[in-house]
Amino acid sequence: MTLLTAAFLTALLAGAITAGIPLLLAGLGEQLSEKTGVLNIGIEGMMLAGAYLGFLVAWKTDSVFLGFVGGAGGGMLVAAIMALLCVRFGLNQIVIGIALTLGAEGATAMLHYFQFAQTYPRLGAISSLPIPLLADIPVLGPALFNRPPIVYIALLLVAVFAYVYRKTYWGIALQAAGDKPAALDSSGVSVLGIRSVAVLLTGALVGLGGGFMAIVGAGIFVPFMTNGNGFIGIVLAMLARGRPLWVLGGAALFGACLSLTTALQVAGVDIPTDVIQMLPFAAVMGVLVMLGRKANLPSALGAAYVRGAR
Amino acid sequence: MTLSSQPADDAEPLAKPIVSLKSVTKRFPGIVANDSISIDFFPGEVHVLLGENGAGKSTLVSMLSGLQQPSEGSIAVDGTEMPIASPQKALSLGIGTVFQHSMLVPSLTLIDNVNLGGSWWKTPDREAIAKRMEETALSIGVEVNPAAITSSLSLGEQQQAEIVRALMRGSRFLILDEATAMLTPKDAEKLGQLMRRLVAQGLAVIFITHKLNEAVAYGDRISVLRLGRKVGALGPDELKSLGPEAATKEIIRLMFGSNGNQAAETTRAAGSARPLVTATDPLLEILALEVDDDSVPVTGIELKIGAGEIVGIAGIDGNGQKQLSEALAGQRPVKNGRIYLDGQPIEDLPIGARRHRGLRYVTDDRLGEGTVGAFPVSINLLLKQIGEAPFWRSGIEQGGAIAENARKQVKDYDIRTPDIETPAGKLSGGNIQKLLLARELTGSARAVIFAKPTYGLDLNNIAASRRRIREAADGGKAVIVLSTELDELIELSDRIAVMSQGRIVGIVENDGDARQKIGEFMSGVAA
Amino acid sequence: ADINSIAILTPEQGTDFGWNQQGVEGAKAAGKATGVKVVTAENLGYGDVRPTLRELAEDGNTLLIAHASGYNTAAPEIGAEAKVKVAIVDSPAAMKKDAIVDYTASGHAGAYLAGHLAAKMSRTGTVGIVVSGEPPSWNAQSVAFAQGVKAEKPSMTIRYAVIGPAAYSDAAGGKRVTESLIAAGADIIFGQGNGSSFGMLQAVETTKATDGGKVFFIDVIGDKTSIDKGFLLSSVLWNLTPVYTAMIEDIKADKFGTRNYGISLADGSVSLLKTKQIPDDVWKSVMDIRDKMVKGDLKVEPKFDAASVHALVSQLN
Amino acid sequence: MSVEVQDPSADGQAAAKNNGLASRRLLTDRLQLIGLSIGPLVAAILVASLILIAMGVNPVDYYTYIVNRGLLSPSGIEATLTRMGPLLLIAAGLIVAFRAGIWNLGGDAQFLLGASVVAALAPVLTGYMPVWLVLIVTLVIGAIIGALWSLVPALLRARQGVNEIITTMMMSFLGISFSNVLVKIFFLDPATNVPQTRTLPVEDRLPRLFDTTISSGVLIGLVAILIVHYVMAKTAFGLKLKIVGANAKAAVHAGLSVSALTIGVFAISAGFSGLSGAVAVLGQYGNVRADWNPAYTLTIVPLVFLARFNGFATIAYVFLFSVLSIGSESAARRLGVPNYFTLVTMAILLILLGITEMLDQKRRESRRT
Ligand SMILES: Nc1ncnc2c1ncn2[C@@H]1O[C@H](COP(=O)(O)OP(=O)(O)OP(=O)(O)O)[C@@H](O)[C@H]1O
Ligand SMILES: Nc1ncnc2c1ncn2[C@@H]1O[C@H](COP(=O)(O)OP(=O)(O)OP(=O)(O)O)[C@@H](O)[C@H]1O
Ligand SMILES: [Mg+2]
Ligand SMILES: [Mg+2]
Repeated sequence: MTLLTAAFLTALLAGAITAGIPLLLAGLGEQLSEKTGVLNIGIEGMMLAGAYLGFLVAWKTDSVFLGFVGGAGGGMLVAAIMALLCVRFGLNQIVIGIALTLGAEGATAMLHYFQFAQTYPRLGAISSLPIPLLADIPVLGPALFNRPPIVYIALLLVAVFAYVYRKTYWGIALQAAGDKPAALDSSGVSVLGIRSVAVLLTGALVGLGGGFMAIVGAGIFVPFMTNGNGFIGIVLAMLARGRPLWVLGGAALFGACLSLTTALQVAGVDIPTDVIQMLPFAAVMGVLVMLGRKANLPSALGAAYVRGAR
Repeated sequence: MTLSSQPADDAEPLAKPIVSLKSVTKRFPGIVANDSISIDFFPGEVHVLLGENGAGKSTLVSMLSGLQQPSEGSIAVDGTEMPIASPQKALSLGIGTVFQHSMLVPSLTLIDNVNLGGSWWKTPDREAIAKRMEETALSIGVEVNPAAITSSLSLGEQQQAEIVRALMRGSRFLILDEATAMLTPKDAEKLGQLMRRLVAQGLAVIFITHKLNEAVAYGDRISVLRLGRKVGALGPDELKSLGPEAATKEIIRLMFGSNGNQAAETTRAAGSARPLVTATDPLLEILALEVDDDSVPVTGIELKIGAGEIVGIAGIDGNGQKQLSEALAGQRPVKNGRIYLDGQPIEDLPIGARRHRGLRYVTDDRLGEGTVGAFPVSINLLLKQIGEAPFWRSGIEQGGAIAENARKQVKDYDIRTPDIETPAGKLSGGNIQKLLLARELTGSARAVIFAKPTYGLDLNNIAASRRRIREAADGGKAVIVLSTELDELIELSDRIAVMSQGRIVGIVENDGDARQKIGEFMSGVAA
Repeated sequence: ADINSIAILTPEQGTDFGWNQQGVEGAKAAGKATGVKVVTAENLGYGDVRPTLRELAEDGNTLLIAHASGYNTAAPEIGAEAKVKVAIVDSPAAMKKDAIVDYTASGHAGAYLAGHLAAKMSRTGTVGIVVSGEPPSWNAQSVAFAQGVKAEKPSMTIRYAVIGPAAYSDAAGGKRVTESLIAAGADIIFGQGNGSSFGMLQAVETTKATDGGKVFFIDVIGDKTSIDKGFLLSSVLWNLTPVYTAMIEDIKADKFGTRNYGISLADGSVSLLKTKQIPDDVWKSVMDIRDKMVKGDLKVEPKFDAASVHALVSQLN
Repeated sequence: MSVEVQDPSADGQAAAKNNGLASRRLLTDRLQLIGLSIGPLVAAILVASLILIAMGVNPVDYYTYIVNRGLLSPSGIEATLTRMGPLLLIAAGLIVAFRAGIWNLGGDAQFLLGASVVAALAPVLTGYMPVWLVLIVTLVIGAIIGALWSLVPALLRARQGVNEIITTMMMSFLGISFSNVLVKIFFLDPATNVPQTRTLPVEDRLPRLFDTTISSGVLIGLVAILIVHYVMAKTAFGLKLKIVGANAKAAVHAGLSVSALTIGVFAISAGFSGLSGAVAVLGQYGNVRADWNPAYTLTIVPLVFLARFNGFATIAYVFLFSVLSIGSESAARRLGVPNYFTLVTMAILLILLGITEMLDQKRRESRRT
């Protein structure tokens, strides 16, 4: 039986997208925080909280939509702590980010232990929304254009953020908050306000990514299920240097490599998974070595803003 | 004529003050920056604030613009007391500020910097803003390129853009904190005329400057601060009746007390006292120097400087002075050409080796690169000698030697610091400059490059710095002074080179009509 | 010798319907059967267990069951140091009188039967194996399953995929890889993983086979019947109770360390789960094969290394 | 991005010199200081207690077990000290890097590769040379391997200014997989089914201290961190690194070779991580299993920040962390609390320590004259 069937290729492509969407959302979220000068190391924790709460709500209410709302809410909950401690009170962002990740890991694992460890509830299939005409394209159609609406929304967010960053007053304010907060402040815009909103939205985006992972990606919540996706999101955001489209590219690269791993194995090519796992990182390193791109991070990244401090 | 410390300005017109400070005190940990200050600001007047570095001028501004809150006292706007709780509040009251230190976002275009305060959900009409910006600029006789990324502009251009932005915000109360510091004399004059036009339209303007001639020329009213207190004021009538000469004298007396006059005198007198040095064998020789740069590449620099000679380099800011001085110091690669020091080529040597040969560079970026702000004064004094004996032995710090060196330098150069362990960043600008001078001028210096040596300093500190420069030359060193202030160069230099767009367009002897010749070179008349 | 209490150490929480739960429950049942107290130390991770081993030894536990292949260096060392008996996995050669025993549990015989079952039940002619990692006991089952499939029907296609190295909790990865295998034609998935196996199960529940029919799941070690939604075909069940019971009795009889332990079809410690998805005739024919194996007429040798798995699945295709 | 941290010791000295403080003020200062160091611990315990009570567990029992196990029982404190060894080495490397303003976040791979190579070599080398020499040689090799793994990020940062957070994290993901490849394919112990390296016999490992189970790795760690502290505080080299970290432009202006120093910092920092891996293998584990990754770096990073890069404070925090991690596993087991709770406790403690650090900073600021 030949392996290169349309169905298999579709599954690979769909799998790449399913694996890439949480990375995309994590990367977009981190990018938003970083733009305003907040180095958000806690997104792994926000993602996990989103996965837990997203799953819980989707399962309890039997509504996928509410599940995603719950996922975004779960991420925002953790982000609210970060906004309070790091933005308002100026605590060290690295310390708090790591603390929040550890805390979310522990808390969600415990909640899982008490709630689900005997039953492991799973969600049913998620209904998809075919896009007329496009969904009929072979392979590409079903993998890309016959998916749950959340997939389109996530992809649309790339355009939304690209627009916001370039075209709106808010986008300008975001960049100013990260590059020269004092200038923003003296123009009458609250730096702490802009940053708090950005961190909360980061929580929502990243939580949505976690929710996606639990609701669409796995259909279940298990402890530690985000598996370092948040940290890859941080790398994607930094590589993207403020451009949402680059986050999409990075997420696509990682998703594609995961599917490639599966494809090669299923085809019986005997390459250790560890080697294939190295591919996306090796590729990015190779590009960095060849291009030697300067960092170009916001100059106030990681520093708390205090009005009038000198 | 009487000058009380709380002048009632009795004969004051019918106009009511727009903003009044009522016994405003501002304390910072360990310091009273403003001590019970009361001042009224009237519409239709340019109100000049004068005072030494650290006198508390900018602190006053920060309270008026909502960045700081008074510790005591209150502020009244249009006669009603009203806390200016945030910058937003200040802007909504029509108080527009051009701060002493740039408040533009470097990574944004000027258009977007104008847009900073817009409603978040809206999309700016960038074209319209650009147009309005150009018009506003034109109305004050300057030119801006609204689409330029801020960081690509010189500090002077940035300051102009900030003034334009403040005007575009429709302020009726405009604060300009040392707005002319970065401008060429010509542009400063334009700004002065603009202030006059604005107050003619009924605005109130606060103008802070260290240049007394500007104060006297454009001000309607002058308040003088010293050590946080208001120590005197000159009303419009007094200013008029005194005339520029006498007013300046009076101001100096107010600012510095009795010794102020001396400072000012030395400043003015010393220039002509220096005998012109006739070039001997050049000590520092620059041949066909080329330096790469994205914005202002430097080409064809030829200069020979003899021992004991001071060569000034004039030019509008951003014409390659920075690139040239960095290339000479070794902080920037030389693309082509030669630099000889004592007859030896040094253009390929690293910074440290050039220093060992006797080349010194007093940077104008005192906090950015000249010092490490968080580190103690004692270490900053040795920043370029780390690891050298006797301060380090086998790489181990010798606390005693370091402290001894610091105490000596602090004394010799009159660096005012609470302690040699005080972080350098906590010093005032003038004292940081003295620290740099101490570091660069001690030891076996042969040639010294001074970049904008008196920028931002008050009269006393200016005098001290200029004295050091002259002493260096008198001690047989070759000296280059890069400055945007023509007066300074004329006072100090033996010869003056004019730089424009990365080239030296002319060199003149500093004689009677140097000023005019330089002006011709700068404006491109004499090519 | 006297024995009052034993302890079992597991890398993850004993609530995974799999390896960890089987270890904990087996030990508890063995303790109950022999009147010995059982201490459980769960969720210790795969890192530094030496402190826990030492403490459990100090607490007076006679036997420490180190229930993870990652513990098989530390446990014998601490056993020797603290003079307690230890039981480890995946190291049969380490056996030492009065000190160390091995219980390399392998469900390979059961997996072989599961292979037969899968081949009989498959409509599409393709079955899939999904694993979240490649530890020895899973390799043995993967190989045996593939052999069983081929023995039943040589024309069968077998697809094999690892989610990723150490992806034990990657439920989303489990689902994704399983879906790919289903798309590649598999209508029966033999899945091995801890947290990730629930993702595999969810994929089976929500994805149709290429022929439009149902996909079935064959699980390992534990019994997920209680949480099944009608897609669980079978499971290679392990029962470690007899293993641990035998250890305790051997200690009592001063014979500890003279033999290793294992699970087998013969004593029922390895068995195939019968669900109502399996037609009786199919079940009967599988059980016939089981009987042959128990009698010794049919031998299946376990292969524990990943290379064997890879060689087998690529050669089979 | 800037790391702005003040050296508390230098600060204290300056403060003491600056003002002839009244003794009463000194006393309140002391009290404040004690309050600031004990306070967060107490607060963290209180917050965690509430959660324990909600789970139906007596918090007093829980904390008694932690203290008994992590601190008071002989084998517990031995375990605590042993655990500190590799952690202190990682901390030493992080202090050097962070002081110089370099974000080496690739410690996990540097640790693992050092560990894997050492684990593969040491058992073989014992056949050719005396054990003490094997230990020395492999410790050095571990450090070199770690340093080598940082070479690409170091060169990229030094030559092209490529941000090292990205490159070290990339190299970390890459190196973790690479270490697995090495163990599974090249360093495999043929005598076992389990993919792991050969095992160094217990008697060939780093000697234990006195008559205990404490690995001498903790001594190596302590010595390393004290050396780092001294170098940073007292030497020209340390000062150069601090200048690069505090103001890179000033470093260029002062004629320091920033790129050479940068590469040096990477090598030292990553070398310590590699050494940590070697110490973990030679002192505790004896071998490396495939897929093993204790991921120490991320736990140590916040501790080093909280210690404000001060060596002594770092030792204290690493000690606290080790007591907690050894003790809480025991307490959780005895009280039937899922071990996940340790993570929650750790998070609460970090947050409260972070708050304390901020309050302390404010206190210093307001006192400075
Ligand atoms: N954050 C701070 N906290 C406390 N004191 C400070 C702080 N920053 C600066 N200072 C004090 O402020 C003074 C310098 O203020 P400022 O930078 O305005 O100096 P300056 O006006 O340039 O002075 P100079 O006349 O020497 O040029 C110093 O005396 C210093 O001790
Ligand atoms: N944020 C601050 N924290 C602590 N001290 C401050 C702060 N801002 C100003 N000061 C102090 O207030 C005093 C007045 O400073 P200010 O900047 O108002 O002086 P200035 O008159 O504007 O000087 P310059 O002419 O150099 O601009 C200085 O001694 C400085 O130490
Ligand atoms: Mg000022
Ligand atoms: Mg100043």
